[in-house]
Amino acid sequence: MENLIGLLVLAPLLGAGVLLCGGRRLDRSGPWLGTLLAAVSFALGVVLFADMLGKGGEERALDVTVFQWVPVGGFRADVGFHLDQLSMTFVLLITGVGSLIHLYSVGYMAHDERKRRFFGYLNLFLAAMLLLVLADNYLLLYVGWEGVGLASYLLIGFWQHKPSAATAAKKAFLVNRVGDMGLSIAIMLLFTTFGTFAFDPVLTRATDAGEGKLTAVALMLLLAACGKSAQVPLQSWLGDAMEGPTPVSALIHAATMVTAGVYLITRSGAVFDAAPDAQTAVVTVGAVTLLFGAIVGCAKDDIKKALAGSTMSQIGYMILAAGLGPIGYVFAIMHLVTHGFFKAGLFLGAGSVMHGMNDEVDMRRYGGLRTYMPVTFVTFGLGYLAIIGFPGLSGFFSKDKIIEAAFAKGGTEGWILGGAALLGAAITAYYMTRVMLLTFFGEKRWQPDAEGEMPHPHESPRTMTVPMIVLAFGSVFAGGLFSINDTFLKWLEPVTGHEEGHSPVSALTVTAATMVVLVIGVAIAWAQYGRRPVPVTAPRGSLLTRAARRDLLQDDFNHVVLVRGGEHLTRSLVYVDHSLVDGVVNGTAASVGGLSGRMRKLQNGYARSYAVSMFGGAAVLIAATLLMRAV
Amino acid sequence: MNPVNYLYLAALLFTIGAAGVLIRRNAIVIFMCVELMLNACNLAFVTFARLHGNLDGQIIAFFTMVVAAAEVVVGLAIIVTIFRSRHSASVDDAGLLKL
Amino acid sequence: MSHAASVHSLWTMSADAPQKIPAPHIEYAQLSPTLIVLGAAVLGILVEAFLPRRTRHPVQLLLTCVALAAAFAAVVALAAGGYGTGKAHAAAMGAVAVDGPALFLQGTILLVSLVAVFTFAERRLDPAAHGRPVDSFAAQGAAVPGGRAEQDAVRAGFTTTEVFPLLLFAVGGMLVFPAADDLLTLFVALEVFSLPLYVLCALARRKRLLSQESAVKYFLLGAFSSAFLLFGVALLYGYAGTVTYSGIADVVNGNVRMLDPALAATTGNDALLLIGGALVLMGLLFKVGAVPFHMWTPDVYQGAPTPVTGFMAAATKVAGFGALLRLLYVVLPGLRWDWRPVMWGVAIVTMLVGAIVAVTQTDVKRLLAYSSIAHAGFILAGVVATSPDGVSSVLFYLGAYSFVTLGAFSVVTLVRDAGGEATHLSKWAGLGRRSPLTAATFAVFLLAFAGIPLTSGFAGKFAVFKAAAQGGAGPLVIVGVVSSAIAAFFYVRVIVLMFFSEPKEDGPTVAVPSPLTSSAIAIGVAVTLALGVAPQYFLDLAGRAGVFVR
Amino acid sequence: MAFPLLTLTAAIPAVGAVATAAVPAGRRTAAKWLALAFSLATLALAAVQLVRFDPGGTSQASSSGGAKGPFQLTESHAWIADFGVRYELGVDGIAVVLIALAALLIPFIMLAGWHDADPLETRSSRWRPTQGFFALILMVEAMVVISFEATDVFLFYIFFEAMLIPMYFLIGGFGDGAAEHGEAGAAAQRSYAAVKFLLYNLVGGLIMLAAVIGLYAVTADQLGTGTFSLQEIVQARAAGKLDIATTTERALFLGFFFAFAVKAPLWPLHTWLPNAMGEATAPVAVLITAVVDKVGTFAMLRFCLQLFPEASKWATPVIVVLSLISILYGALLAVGQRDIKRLVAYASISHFGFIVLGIFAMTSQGQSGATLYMVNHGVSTAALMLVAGFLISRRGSRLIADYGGVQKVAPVLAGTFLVGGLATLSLPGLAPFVSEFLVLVGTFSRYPVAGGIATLGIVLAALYVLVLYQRTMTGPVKEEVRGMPDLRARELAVVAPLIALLLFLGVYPKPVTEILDPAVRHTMSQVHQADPKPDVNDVEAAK
Repeated sequence: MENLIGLLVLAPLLGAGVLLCGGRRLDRSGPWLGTLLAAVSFALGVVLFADMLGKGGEERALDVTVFQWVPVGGFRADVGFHLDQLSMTFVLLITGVGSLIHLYSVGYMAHDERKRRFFGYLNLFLAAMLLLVLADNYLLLYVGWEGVGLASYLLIGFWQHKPSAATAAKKAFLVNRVGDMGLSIAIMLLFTTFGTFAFDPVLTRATDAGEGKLTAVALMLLLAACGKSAQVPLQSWLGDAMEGPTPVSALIHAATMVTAGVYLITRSGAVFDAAPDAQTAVVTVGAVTLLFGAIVGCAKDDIKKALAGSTMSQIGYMILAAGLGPIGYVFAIMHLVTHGFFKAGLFLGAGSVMHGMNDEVDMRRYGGLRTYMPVTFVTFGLGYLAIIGFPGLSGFFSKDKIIEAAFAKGGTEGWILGGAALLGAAITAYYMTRVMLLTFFGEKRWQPDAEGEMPHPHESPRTMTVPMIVLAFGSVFAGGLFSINDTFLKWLEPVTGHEEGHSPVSALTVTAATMVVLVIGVAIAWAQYGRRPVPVTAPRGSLLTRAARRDLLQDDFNHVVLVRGGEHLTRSLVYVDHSLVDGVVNGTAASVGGLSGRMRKLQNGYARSYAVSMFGGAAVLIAATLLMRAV
Repeated sequence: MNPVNYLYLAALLFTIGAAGVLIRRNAIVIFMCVELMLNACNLAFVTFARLHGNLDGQIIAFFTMVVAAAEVVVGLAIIVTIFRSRHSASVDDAGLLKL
Repeated sequence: MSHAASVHSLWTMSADAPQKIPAPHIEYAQLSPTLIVLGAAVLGILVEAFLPRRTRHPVQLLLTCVALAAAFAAVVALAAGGYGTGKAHAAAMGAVAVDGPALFLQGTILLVSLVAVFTFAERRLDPAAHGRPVDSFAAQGAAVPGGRAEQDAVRAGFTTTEVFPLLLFAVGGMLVFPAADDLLTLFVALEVFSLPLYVLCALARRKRLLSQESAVKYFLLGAFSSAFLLFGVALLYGYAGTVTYSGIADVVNGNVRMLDPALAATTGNDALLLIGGALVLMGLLFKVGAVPFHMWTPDVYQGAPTPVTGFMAAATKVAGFGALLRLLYVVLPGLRWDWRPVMWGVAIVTMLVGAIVAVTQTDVKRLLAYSSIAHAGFILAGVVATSPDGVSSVLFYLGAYSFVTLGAFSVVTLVRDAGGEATHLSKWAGLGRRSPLTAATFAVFLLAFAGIPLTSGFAGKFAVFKAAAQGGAGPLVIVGVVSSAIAAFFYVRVIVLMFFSEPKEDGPTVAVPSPLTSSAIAIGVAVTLALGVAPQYFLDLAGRAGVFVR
Repeated sequence: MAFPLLTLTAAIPAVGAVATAAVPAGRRTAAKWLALAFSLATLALAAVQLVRFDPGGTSQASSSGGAKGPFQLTESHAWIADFGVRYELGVDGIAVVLIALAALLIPFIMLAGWHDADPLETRSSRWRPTQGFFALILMVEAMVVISFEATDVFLFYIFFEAMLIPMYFLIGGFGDGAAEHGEAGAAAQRSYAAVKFLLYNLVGGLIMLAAVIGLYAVTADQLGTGTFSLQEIVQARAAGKLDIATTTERALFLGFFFAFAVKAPLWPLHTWLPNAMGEATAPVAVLITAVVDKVGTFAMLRFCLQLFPEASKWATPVIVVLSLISILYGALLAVGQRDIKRLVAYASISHFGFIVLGIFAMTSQGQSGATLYMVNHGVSTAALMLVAGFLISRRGSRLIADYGGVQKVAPVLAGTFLVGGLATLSLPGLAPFVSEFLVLVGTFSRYPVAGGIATLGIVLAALYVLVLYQRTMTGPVKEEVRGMPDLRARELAVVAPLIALLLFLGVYPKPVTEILDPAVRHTMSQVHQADPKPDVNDVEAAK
């Protein structure tokens, strides 16, 4: 079994290698090869899963060290894997959703001449992501962490000829790098504190270290999570990342990669549990982001950006849950999984819509598509119901638990967090309804595209609809399945631990409140977009709307402070380098030259003045000699 | 008379010669000033020989004279050559080589 | 008047018994190098007088070469005979020392002169005048430049073969100069090698005005400085009552009791000693081109015929520093604490001024002149080390430096345009493109000047700085390093010009020399590299030659 | 006498240089192949060194006196006794790896610069730039190799300095044809760059010369005879026979360090590098930064730390600050560059900051990381710079703004460029990551603040690499770029092995670290430094 873990990672890696180096020969077969290898990976995951189910709860973890990676003095980093229930969950999600999206991409990218490379990148992503969740130490996790960042960079910028895509890719990588900096500092802190950064020794002995150190580690890990999971303040890249092809948005920027932050926090639970201050920071980030993302999601007219706001917001929920400690870890992961299903489904639906609408992304130019794309409409609709938490569907179960747990945090903090989560649920209902209404209902507001061609919406090919249908099943049933008998809780508990929260409000009250806010949200959206016609160009809107359209001005802040400031800094440094650092040297050279020029004048060609110099020299010589004697 | 006074005279002559080198423009005059300096040296040698009571100084004075004579030969030759090509014996006119 | 009476009695005594003057005991064998050279010089004069004009050049060349080689063989024989070490002593009644430093320097001077003779004899660089090959020297030195006499002389194919005997005389003086063991010999030797040099400077074939001007300047300033030197000798004589080095040293060290208390006014008078010493020093510093007595150097180096410049720059420096070393190490060691600070100052100023002023030079020969000034400063740093290591390092440096200099000036003779040698730096632009080999050779010399490792310049510089550092002159080493850095700048500038600048349309051509100049340059390069890569043998030689006889 | 393997490794390229230079003007191609053959022979010898080197063993008895030390394959002969100089060669783990790196890169450099020195027109029969170019490269290789091998300070110094000369001609004599101001302007800029290179390094070297002389004076004073033998000095100090006064030791250390800091280069002595790398052809730029500059950082480890351990510790705070400035300053300036090659140069300055930081962090991770960094930086910069050179040779411009959309027309070129760039920004999975992380960890465990600040460098690295890639490779295809050919077979043969090596060393650096580790431990013990202990120190035991 142990060897299969390595194969799990190796299969997509091999695919990436072959596809990227293979040359034109693989242009035709490449997509299918990539999909096949993703499926192989998934199959291996299932085998391992079956094997794991056959063992008792505590013995399920598998450890395997493949080889010594960097053995230097007291520093040892190995390439080793740790497969337990938590990673298993991720493996299945990643390979499962990943395979589906590979399949979807076969149709979606059919007409792209560089699709071979696209699948290579997708496989690369799968490999890196698997490495991330399977690593048995932080440094190897870091490799996967940056690896997914690279894949994300490559895929966001896949259509490189579009400057906006290239810029978005760069931005994503850079913002992620800031987070990565946090992760690497965290690893260094762990190393100096524990002398190692393997999960097992660190996590089992976490409490032996001082709280201050642990808080520092935890905060750095949080920074990393913020970068990867697009949490405030490092969330700005996610919206732009929608420049990438839609399957990418579905896989990387909705279902899997962006949830890596949640994985990191959950994985490092022992560290966070021993650093309450850091936990407070985590929940704050989560709460702020869930509202931030939701508000942004309300204002966007670009369907993918609206969904991206939603992703941010939903991950905010997860982070919030993870920050709650043992009462929340399981629910964070559960929401992560269900979110993986419905958000991927929603994105694939959006992709399907765009596919039929000549790549139009502005929802104000959609409308009334339900009859033209029935499968898309139904699967998207199920995803919609799941995300807003319609009773019985996946999102209902997972989100409800998080809101409950937030209240259970207790004290003022609990009320604030719970309130925020509830408010978030209302806004979610609002913006998702808005998306739904704008896209599938109302009159047609189709516009000709850049070439003046009117769109002819049509249902997508089978390769695209099948994954959507599968994901829709997940969106509908996953939550329910997980919640029956607390299956998911029992599955994960041996890894993450679990405590029952003691909520000041009963579970039933919370559910009721959730239902109420849901209805309110939907109702407002209906009032705004369902009952009256929607203008094709967006109205100016309130101050808040305008701010939300601009990602609550965060980008502007970044632009003014970081980009402009950075430009000024580099420009002035270039000047300093040229004039000051170089200037000192050149100045010295110039002054030697000047001195030389002046001394040269003494050599005026007159023999008599030479004689004067000699005479003076002799006088000085004599005087100096006498003086030496005198002293 | 105290022989030391001859030394003072020698120093004076030497200084006059040196000053002449520095002041005068004509190469011949300068050269004569150098000769004056050499002769000042001779005077000093002779005086010292007298003071020390040995002959070395006096012998040296003869050597000096010979050397000075040789110097005159070479010096005058050079000065005359440059005078013929420049029609001037002023050292200040010979200023092509400079800087 | 007791002492007046005693002086009188001296006179009367010698008048009474003139036949009793003992014949001086002269060790002819030990002086043979000098005697050979001077004898050959006299022969050379006879050749001038009696042989037909056509045959003079080859005969003179042969005579000179043979004489120099024979003299060198004599030096080697003396050294092999142990005169450099165990049998070292003052020959010729104490007038000339035969010891390690003397033999080493004489050997160096002879070798350098021999190579210099090759450049003197070069007759292929200038286009032949009226079908006859010409060398670098005026057809008729006495003729007015551009005048009728000159034209006639050129047409008649005159060449100034007198340069060879002149060179030999100068070499003879130079051989004695560092070996001189009393101040009178020092002075005479100085004049013997200076006077021919004055004449040689005036004998350029091209640019005769510059040549004559340089001669006048050199002569006047040289005479001026030798007057100072002579006055210094007089004062030292007054101080010690003798002009032999050992005698003066004895008095300085207090080994001689005052013969007559009445002489105390002069004998042992430290003011006389100090002033006299300073003046003699000044005369020697003038010859080696140390600041502030350096100002003749650039003008004379530029104006003199280039072979003469090369000879002068190499050999004079060797002879001058040899004499300086002997004076400081034999006569004045007891005064070390008086002259060392002064020499420190001179060394520092010399290094810095030489390096700094060179930065803005535009003429190759002037550039090399300032470079030689800077190098004089480096050598002075070794001189002030006041240790046997210091002596041997200076000896080594002189040997290394003289060949580099000679080689460099030889290359300068090759680069020519219509007006003769093209010494202006701008004309050297792109030389590396036109004549890579010539430029590369010059670059090797420049790098050696700059003290880049694997050249003799580096080994020499390292040796003197090492001696200086060990002798407690750390600051001198620092200044030396700083001025090396400045100096590197202008050496590099020339290399840049040669290799990285585009050649000019009307740029100079590189003349193809005869084997004479070629071998001079080749020897320069070979010695430069040999002394850079494997200096140990020569360091040993210099080390064994590091002790002066008293 | 043992087989003089080390001498031979240095002699082969030297002989090759002479042989190549002697090839007649008309036989350019023959000269190239000859040079390549010699460089490959050197590579083979370097490989033999690697094989013969025993990472675990301390030393065979050296022929001089059987002194045990960290050096192997030693050779020792009398050379200049008067200066206390011996011809002493020996390699430790660090040297043997760096020799291998140099020997490995040179053939690629030659291949990459295959046509860089072809004369535009046949001027005179004596003008043989091609022969010169390849001969000079071999000459540099010989000198670099012997610098790595020398265990005599003076011997090292000589080649450390002498190597400037061929480098100088390589920089000044050969350009990449990309000129903003026409051919004459390019020549002027190039010679300016060459002069600047030479003068900076010469001044550094001269200051070191003063220190070398000082070292001699000290040893001669105390040991009776002066010596430059690294081992002799180290052993004498250990035995208490040589006691260098504190101020003297510091002064000597500074003299040495200054030269190495110029060569490395460290802020603020770095300004020669952008000029030199910008004006030189790409292969020569690689030669500068990937091969020659490594001698500087290598010498810090071998000479500064081992000769002057106390002074090294004394100077550490300042050097750490300087290297931090280098890291950030180099990165920020790289962001601000408009010229591709200058950008890579500033990136290198940033990386050299990391290397120096690692060396002076005085932890085994830091020093191992730094030594590994030297190797990795060599390979990664070679990859990036050579591809950049191929790019520049196609368009005839170094300005970033002159490119755009290259990815579309030359995907392989763009792809390899990206891999080179990713290696430069230390992406995990590629070689530089391992070393950079080791440096950071090593620094962090002793100087947490410095380690934290240095981490900012990785963000900035991402910035300059990605901005460069974005501006040149992505976006709409520019008119001038259209029709640009993709990598040719020769070029791919240069880049592909380098990339493979980057991947291999990123995934499995153990073979290299195993050789480096004992040498680093030895150095650490010389400086009397031990790694800081972790707070929770029995973790491994508990595990």
